[in-house]
Amino acid sequence: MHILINSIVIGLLFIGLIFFTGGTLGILRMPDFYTRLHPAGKLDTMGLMSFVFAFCIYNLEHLTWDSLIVSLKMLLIVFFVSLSSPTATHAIVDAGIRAGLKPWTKKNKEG
Amino acid sequence: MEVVHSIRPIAAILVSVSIIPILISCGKDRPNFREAWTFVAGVLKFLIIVSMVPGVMHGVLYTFNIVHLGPGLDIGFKVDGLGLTFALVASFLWIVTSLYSIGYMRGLDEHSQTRFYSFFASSLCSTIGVAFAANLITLYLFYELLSLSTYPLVVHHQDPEAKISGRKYLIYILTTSIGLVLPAMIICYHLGHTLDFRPGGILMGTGGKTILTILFFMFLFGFAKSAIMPLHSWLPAAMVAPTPVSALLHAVAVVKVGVFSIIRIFTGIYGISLLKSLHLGTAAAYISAFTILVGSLIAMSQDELKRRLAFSTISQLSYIILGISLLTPKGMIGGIIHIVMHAFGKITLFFGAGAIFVATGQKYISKMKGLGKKMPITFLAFFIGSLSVIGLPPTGGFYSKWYLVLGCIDAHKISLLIILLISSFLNALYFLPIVFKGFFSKEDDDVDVSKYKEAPLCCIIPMIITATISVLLFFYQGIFYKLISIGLKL
Amino acid sequence: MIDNHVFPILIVITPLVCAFFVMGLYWVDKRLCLPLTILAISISFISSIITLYSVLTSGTIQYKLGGWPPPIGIEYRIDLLNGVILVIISFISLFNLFTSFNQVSHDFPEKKGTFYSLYLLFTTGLLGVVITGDLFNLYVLLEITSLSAYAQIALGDKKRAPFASLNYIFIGVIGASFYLLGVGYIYMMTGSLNMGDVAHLIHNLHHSQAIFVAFIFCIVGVWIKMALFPLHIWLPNAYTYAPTASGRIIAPLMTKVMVYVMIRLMYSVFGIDYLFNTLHISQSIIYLSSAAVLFGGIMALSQDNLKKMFTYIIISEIGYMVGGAWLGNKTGLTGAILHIINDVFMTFALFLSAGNFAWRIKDLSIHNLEDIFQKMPWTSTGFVVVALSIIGIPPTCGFFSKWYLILGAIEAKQYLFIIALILSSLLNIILFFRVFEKSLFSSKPHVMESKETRSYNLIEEAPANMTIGLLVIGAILILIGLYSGKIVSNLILPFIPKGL
Amino acid sequence: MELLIKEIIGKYNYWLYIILMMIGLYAIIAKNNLIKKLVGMNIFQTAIILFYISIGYKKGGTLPIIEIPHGHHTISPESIDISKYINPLPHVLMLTAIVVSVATFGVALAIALKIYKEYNTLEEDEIRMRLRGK
Amino acid sequence: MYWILDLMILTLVIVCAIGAITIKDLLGTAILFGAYSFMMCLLWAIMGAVDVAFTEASVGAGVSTVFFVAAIFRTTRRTRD
Amino acid sequence: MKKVALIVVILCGAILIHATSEFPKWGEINSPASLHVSPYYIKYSVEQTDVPNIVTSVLADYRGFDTMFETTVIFCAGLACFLLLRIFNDKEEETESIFYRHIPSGIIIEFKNHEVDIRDEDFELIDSKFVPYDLIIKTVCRILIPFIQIFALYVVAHGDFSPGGGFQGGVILGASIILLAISFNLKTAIEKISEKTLGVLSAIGVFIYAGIGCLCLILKGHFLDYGKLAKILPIDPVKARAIGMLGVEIGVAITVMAVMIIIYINIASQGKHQEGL
Amino acid sequence: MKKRVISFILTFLFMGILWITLSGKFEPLLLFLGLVSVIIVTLMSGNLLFSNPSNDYTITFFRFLGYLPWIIIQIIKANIHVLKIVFSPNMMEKIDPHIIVFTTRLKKDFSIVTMANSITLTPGTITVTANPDGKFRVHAIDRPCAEDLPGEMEERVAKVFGE
Amino acid sequence: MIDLFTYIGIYICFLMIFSLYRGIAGPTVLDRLIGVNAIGSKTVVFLLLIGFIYKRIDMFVDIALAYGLLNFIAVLAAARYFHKKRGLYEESKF
Repeated sequence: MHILINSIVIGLLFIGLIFFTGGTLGILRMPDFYTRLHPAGKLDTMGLMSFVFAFCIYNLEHLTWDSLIVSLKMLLIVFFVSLSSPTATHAIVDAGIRAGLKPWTKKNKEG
Repeated sequence: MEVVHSIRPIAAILVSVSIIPILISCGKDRPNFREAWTFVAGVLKFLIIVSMVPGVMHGVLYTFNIVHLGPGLDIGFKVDGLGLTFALVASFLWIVTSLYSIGYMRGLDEHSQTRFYSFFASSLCSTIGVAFAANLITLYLFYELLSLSTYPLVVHHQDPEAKISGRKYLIYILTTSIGLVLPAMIICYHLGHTLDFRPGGILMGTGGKTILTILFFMFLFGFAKSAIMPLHSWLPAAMVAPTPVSALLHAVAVVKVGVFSIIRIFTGIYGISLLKSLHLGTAAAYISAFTILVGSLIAMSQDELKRRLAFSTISQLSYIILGISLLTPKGMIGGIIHIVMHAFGKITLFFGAGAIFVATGQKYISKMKGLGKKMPITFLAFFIGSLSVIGLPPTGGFYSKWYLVLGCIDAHKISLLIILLISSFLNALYFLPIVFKGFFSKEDDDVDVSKYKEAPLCCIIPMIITATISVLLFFYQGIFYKLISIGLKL
Repeated sequence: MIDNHVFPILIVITPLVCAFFVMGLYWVDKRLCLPLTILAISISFISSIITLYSVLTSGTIQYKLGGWPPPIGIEYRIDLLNGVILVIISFISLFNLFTSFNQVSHDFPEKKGTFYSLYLLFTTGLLGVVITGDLFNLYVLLEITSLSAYAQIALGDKKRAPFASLNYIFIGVIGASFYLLGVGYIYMMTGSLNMGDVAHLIHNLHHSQAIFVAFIFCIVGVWIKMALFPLHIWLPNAYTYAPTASGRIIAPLMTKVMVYVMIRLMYSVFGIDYLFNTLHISQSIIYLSSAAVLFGGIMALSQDNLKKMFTYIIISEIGYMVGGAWLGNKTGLTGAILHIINDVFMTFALFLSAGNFAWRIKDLSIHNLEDIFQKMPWTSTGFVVVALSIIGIPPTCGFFSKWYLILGAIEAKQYLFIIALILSSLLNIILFFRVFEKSLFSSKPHVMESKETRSYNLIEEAPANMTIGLLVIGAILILIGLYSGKIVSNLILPFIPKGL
Repeated sequence: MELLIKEIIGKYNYWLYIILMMIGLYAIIAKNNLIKKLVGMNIFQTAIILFYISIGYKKGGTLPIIEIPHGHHTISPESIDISKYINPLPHVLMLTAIVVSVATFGVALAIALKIYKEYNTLEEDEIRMRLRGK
Repeated sequence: MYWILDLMILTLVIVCAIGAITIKDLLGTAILFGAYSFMMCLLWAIMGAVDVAFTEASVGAGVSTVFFVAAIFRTTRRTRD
Repeated sequence: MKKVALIVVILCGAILIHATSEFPKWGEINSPASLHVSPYYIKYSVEQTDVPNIVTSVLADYRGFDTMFETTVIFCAGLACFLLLRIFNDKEEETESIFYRHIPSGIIIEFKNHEVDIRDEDFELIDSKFVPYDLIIKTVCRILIPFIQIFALYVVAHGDFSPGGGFQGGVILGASIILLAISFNLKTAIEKISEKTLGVLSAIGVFIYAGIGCLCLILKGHFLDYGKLAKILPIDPVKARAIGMLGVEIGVAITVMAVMIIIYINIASQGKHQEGL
Repeated sequence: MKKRVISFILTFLFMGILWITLSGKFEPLLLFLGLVSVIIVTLMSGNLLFSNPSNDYTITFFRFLGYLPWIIIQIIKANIHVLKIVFSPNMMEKIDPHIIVFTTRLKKDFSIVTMANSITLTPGTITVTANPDGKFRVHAIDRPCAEDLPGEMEERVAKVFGE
Repeated sequence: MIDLFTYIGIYICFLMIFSLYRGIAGPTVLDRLIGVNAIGSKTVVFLLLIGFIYKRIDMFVDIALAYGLLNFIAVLAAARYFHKKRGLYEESKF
């Protein structure tokens, strides 16, 4: 049981790490502001989610009322972040449009 | 010696301040009332001071302590012979001057008369304060107050010239008092742990020779009101003030306060024996001798009457310092009694100058030819004053000069004796021609003398009084002699 | 019957609580703000007098806040020094209310209540800084004081005050942070924040570099706040452009309280032994303060604006006090403490008179003051008294503190400091007589009625409350001078630590 | 060498906070823009807070919140291991300091707004020029 | 082991600080200043000062940055240094 | 200036770094700071105050006096912002046009005149620099704000057991209203909590703190000696301390919330309270 | 009025549950504080959470739970898609950002927001604007991502919110 | 497990450094915003990690929650700046 939980946790953690890495790399590599938002907005959210799920499971290893509450709180974090993160992304992209930033497209680059 | 705690010293001091609110409230609208109050205060003050004379003569010491500031530090008053002498002269002359200034100020229709009388009163208060001060700090307090309350009088005319003179006056007086006297006083306190004037001094056996010498010169030059050269030039500058101011303050109160402070330093702080052992008396004597000579010489070259009188004052003040620097009983008495004699003589001269100015508007000696015929009383009084200042009988001036000469002989300072004689001669040289010109010279063509007449009565009467007293002092100087002897504990 | 031990806390708490009430009342009835403010500070004033009295009769008072014993909790420790300063602060604060209420309603018609609230907080902060016995508590209260001071200053002159205030914030924060850093070092090395406790613990650490650095930073922080000479740049503008009502209380109290803090730190935390036997910096600090004295005087001389001139005088006076405190002898410290007391009143009176002039004349340049004595005789009289006091003419109080300072300097053989003190007196003479010449003796004795001068001729005496206030303070200046002997022997000398 | 590394590990925290503080101080003094100065001020303050927190830290210690064993309502003072808990006092002090810095920050921003309203710029030299020009 | 975390975050803090005061755009400064607050919060959490970290999280992330942006909104983004 | 700054900075840095040589190592268990006063707090916090979070107990009880003034600092900042920025009559201000939207039709009307004040259900005031109706942000914030508020209150109430307390809770509570102001507009936020309420709340918060202290004073204890509250509460002094701390924390939270909103509103609208960020 | 009462009650319940979740303690004092807090929040923002409580919330809630697994799978799939793009060495060829505009039949606030956030969370696409009348502008990172919009998602969202 | 968490923490630190690169170097302010926002989400995870390292996760979860909630506000405010400053003429439809 112990090993199973631990391996699940570790697996989730690594998935989270990969997502985080992808997010960061995306921010660095992408050519313009709008495209950068894609990895930043959701790969990070995804990474966070998998991390928090991992923590939840790890925390529930010793199942008590307190740890259950803590896990619930972590799920609340997930809920809020999944609610706020797309909104924030949307707000930022909206801001970009309003600020008059022209989106990078292949055509722009070629022509 | 009997010590009496009495309210009389403080009453004498405060009586003139206490009328200031009355003066201000009378203001411009009721000049007669205002001046009457001034007069009343003057008389009151004089009476209070006179009331202490018998006591002091019998060896009573009137004291009054206001506040205790710290160990050895008080603000308090003490009436001894020296102070009383000085206070008597100053307060008496205030009455006379009040009378005179009524005539003078009204005669010239000066502005801001209320201010003038108020500050005049406060100056007198400070002068008496200095005279009665029981210790150095009280003396310093009133010394500063005097400087400040005479400043508005000096710049009374409010024109650029007056302002420049005022600045000069302040810079000389306050710079020296704060820059030299204050530290000297603090060092003195540091050494002696007290600042009371004590017979025999407080500094005996305290500091090293060097520090005491430096301290002495700080005091000597610090009290710049005594106009010792090279700190004299405020005095001629201050002559821009109205004549009553020049008369009372710059012939009697202010300058004598400087000299009086130095006397206090000599007798109360240092003590004669200490001064003798440090040979400081001689040094001071030569400095003052130098001032006497140079002052007289400069006076001769002045054409403006008041300036000439001013330089004469500079040299006469140094007589006093010379006298006490001799450190012999006769010399000291001569010096101190010269305060009295010179006061009466010089004030007569100033009154004369003022009267001439009121009557004719003339300031320059060269333009005074023949005026004596139109203003005989004025010029007669002027003549008597001159005699007194020169030191010729039958005036009081002779008496003080006589003692000074005796003092010189006692102290075996023949060189100083010669200087005294020379300077008397010089005095004669610069005073007598004025009188001579007034009476005997033919008037210039461009000056129409005929329209002039005597100055108003208010100007004449004080002059007559002081001239008369100058003469009387030749015969009745015993009271002052006795007071001074008591004061010096001789 | 109120327990006697309540009074120390009432001193600080009453203005604090009333500040909230005033803020609340602002929305209810604006007319009640001023009476409540006055009531609050009066209670504080009375409590501080009672406290001082009990200190005089029964010695140092300790008040344990929260009932916790000192190193655990915060304590108030009231000895003679802060007892006296508490009385003075609450008095000045109360007094200023009387002299400035019309000014406040003129300057802030709509925000009067909030202004009074801020004013009360400022007073609270000052009182708290003085009364507290805890190093960190001091910092917090210092920040309350500073914050309300920043805000009050920024409310002043529309053009310049905000900028001056912001500069003040920057430098003030550096100062406060330095102090905090110093306290951090002390805490790190000793583990305590209570002044008395630290003073005990520091004995074994005299040769520690960290304690030295702590000391340097505490002191430099306090110096910045008090505007000692090279660190003074914020002061002139901030105090000049502050609104009259608050400038009057900030200028005299803020710097003086900081000097108090310095003395407290020096003598109650680090101790004499550390200051003068272990450290060898007193010489250089005295040079610094001499420089401050002279610099203040010279800069004041070059100012045309009356208020700005006064601010430089403050800088110069700070040099006096710092120098006195560092002379390292009884007389010098006496002089410094006496000068704190005197200077509070002197600067207060200076700014009072400036306020009175400003009530009628908008631009306080010196040439605008022509013949002001005729127009505002009482204000000018008060001004003259203050000026004499600052110059140091007896019997005003300025003379006596100068007396002790010079005496102390002679004892300590600090001749440079003596020279600086005397030169500064001389500079002050020039400074003030420059003004007197204008204000007392105009160059045109009879001003003609013309278009330009008409508005000028309409100038009249400031309102009665302001004028009387100034005259009362003038009288106090002289009274303090006359009773300085009693003050020194009864209130100051018992405080002076043994061994000095 | 071992000692040196230990010394470095033991002290680097303090060195870095000093560097941080100096960055803040430099910004306050040298920067021309008022808002930048404000940022510098905040950095300066946080550096000091950091220093305090570093004082309180104990290696191997846990949070200054007492762990009450399960089923108990309270814990006796004797059973608390002091070295286990991080020193809480600096935290308390720094809470206050943070609050103070936020308050100062708010007021400073308000004043900066007023300045901008008056001069239409936030650059110090431009404001000074405007003042001098007047 | 543990100190490496601390050291890295400290380095980040310093980088953020330098960035915040060198960027030639006040809005950028505000944003980086927010990041600076995050880092500080982390640092304090690492050192066990949870209450301080909580305060910094709420103040730095929630309020301080908003004030900052609001002030810039009402004034200007322009800066020369 | 830069050179001066550099010199100052290097000087200060050198002094400070020099002093670090004497410091106890980072994380040293036996450093003086950890040995003198703080052990007392750690040992007796639970026994004397019934609060496991030592930071809270020290903050609100042992050194509660500091915290009172800390709250006062906040209050003072709010006061200062109000006093500095608030403009009541903006007559001399430039006349910006005001936009109203007729909600049913979506038509926007522009008013140049300042005096217009439409209070109709169908009309909605729009900021002059108008931001379109952003549905997503608005809706998400509508969901989030109550959650944030309940979380903030939770933080205030649980300051005794976990990190957090009055200040943090207050800030979060204030932030929730600020979020409302950002996502909707300033007017909405001001309608929710009017300026008057904010002013009174900011004063009430600190007053609760000081009032509890004074209550202890009246109950013949020292100022802020919560143990004395046991005289009027049906609990023992130790519990009374915890209750006192809770009351104090609530006061702090109220003030902090109000002041944060005051500062935001005044900064964001330049004191006009018309439109915000 | 009735609507308001319902919305208040609903908020109250929600907040109560949330408080228990956060607190996890059942001491009387804390429960009392919780009650007070919940009442405060309900009074303060009761009209925010459920502004238009005409629907049957419970059913919507369960339908929303049913929607969740689908969207999570979508999210994971799409995340991996973006991950591939990011990690691929020739990223610049793979991406082709462009903006698409489409109109949905969604009318309710909540449904539009759910839709918009779902679009944003599913990688490759970010909602730029979403109007109350159901018009969306979406920024897509490459062609395949944008192709199936609105498509299935719209259907499902509409189902959840009963449109 | 704790060691693992520590290593993950260090790794996240590195990621933060890279994100910070975008924060500092980002050509536009919005790029910086993205970078900082990315740091924000990592911070939440980091806080939880520290909680596990301290074995007091119940204490840290509150902070993380608060952080997650409040970070949003800051980003929103910064984005709002652009909404407002360039908002009037960009969008024609309401």
